[in-house]
Amino acid sequence: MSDMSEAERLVEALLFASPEPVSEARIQQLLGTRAEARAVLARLKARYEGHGVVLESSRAGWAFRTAPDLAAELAHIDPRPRRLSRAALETLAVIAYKQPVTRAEIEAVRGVAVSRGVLDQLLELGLIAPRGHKEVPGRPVLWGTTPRFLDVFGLASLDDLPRLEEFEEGLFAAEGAQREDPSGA
Amino acid sequence: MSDMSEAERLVEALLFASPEPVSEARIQQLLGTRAEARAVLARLKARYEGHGVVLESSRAGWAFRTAPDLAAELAHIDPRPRRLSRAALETLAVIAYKQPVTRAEIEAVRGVAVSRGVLDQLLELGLIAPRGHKEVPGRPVLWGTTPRFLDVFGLASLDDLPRLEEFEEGLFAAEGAQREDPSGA
Amino acid sequence: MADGLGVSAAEDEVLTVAVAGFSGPLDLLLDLARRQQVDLRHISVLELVDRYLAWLETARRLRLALAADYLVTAAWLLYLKSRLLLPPPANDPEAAEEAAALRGRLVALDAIQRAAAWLEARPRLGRERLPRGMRERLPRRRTGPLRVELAELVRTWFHLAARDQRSRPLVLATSRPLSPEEALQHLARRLTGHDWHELAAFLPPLGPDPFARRAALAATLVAGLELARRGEVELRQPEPFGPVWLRRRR
Repeated sequence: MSDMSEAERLVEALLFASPEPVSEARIQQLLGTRAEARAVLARLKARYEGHGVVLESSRAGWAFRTAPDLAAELAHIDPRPRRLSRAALETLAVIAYKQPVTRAEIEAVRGVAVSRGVLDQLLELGLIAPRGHKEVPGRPVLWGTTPRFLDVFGLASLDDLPRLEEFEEGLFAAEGAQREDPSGA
Repeated sequence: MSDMSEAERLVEALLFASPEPVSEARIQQLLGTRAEARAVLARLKARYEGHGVVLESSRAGWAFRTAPDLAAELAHIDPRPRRLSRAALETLAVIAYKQPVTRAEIEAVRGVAVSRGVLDQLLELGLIAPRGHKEVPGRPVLWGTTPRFLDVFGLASLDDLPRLEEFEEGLFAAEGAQREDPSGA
Repeated sequence: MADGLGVSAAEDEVLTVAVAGFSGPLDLLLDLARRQQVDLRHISVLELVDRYLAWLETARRLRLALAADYLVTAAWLLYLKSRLLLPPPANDPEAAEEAAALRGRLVALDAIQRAAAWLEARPRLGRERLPRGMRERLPRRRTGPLRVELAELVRTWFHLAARDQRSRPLVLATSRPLSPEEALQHLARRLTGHDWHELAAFLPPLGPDPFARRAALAATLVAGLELARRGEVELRQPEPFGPVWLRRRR
């Protein structure tokens, strides 16, 4: 089924079994005078073009790698329920209550920078979406929540989001006193 | 350079990236309804015939391995000696042929006590595993071989083991002379 | 291998013991039996007993330390031999059965040893057949359901809002532009003599940030204009977009 030379077979096996990338010099050493490493590597690389595995060379040497375009499909599927990180939850809360809002405004409320990853995560989950640009220098993106956000949190509309005032003397006051002022009194 | 289908590329990449053999069921799961795992594996196996790396299958699953004929040239990659002692090999042979089998039964065949070390070594190598208890006084552990045993010794299934009678048959002299150390005679 | 040494003379047998080491009396018996060069199922047990005793005698002469079971086996073999040799009608049918059982055990052990040798000769994983050497880490795709609660979101917002009202967190400015007031003070301090100087020469020490530098330059220009308005300095710019020069008025 194959027209592979012995040299090519040997190099293929060597690169497959080696725990690290292999230098061309090392490959030439294995081949001895039987063949020229560079030529063998070129043939082998061409042979694997279009495969699910590709032959790559880097400064470290030559190695087989799975084709990058397959990474997503090969990903280990982790079916455990996901929770939002504290940063994501805070960011989402600011967007929900202050929308439409720029990243800088979110940062002002949270008091810390909002990493790109957090916004990406919320975007990917379909909880937020861009809502145009704010007409100030730099025209930053304005963020808002999506219908999916309402779905996920079981809200009929954004008006159903509890307002701070509604809780002012209730639950929150008690909780706040308890939480905010450990040094107090 | 290649006429590979996406399904074949995907299976190739998965098998390359997996340290352990992958079951056909797992491969079918990856492919979903796009293709039939068995057919894709057959094509892939044929494609690699004559290569320095070949596609193997056993009860343990499917895996790429270097072609056995290149062993001598690749010996330097992992120079750790992987010798099984004669006692370990004989014990393994008894377990392979007589499984499930108790330690006492192994000892009866070999005419000598089986040291704890030998069983530990085989266990540690993943070649044998307990298979319940024999319902006799003392309820001794029954031992059997694992899928890894098949993988390690390049057997598709236990049916690939020659029948024990084949080893018994024929005149000892002829076979024995062939097998024994040439320095003998 | 233990059974690999063809041995005929006593001296060679010493070698066998010393080099190979049998794994027990049955293994030794099998080795001796193989030397009869006949099918193990038809081996002469009498001859085998003699060979075993001869081997043991050699070992004893050479003061080799032997495990006790070799001697126990020797005693059993001697007894078996004596029963096998009884003439009819006194002969012992059980002795014949025991001899047959011994042959059976030798056949079984022989088969297992051959099976072990067959396994040993298989192209073994990690020896003749190598697995992929490199460990590739496949990415992880999280597919589980999103677990969130409205209460958690609301609580988070309330805490943020409360923090916003009561105590804004201290924000440390990493780079703050130079204010015109600061530029004015700085410029006033640095103005000595009555020579023309480029405006840029009056900038305070700045980091590498180009925006901070431009902001500081702008603030210093404003400061210069303010001083000119007060009649304390003169400014000029010989060419459009060129450097601005400044000197203290006489």
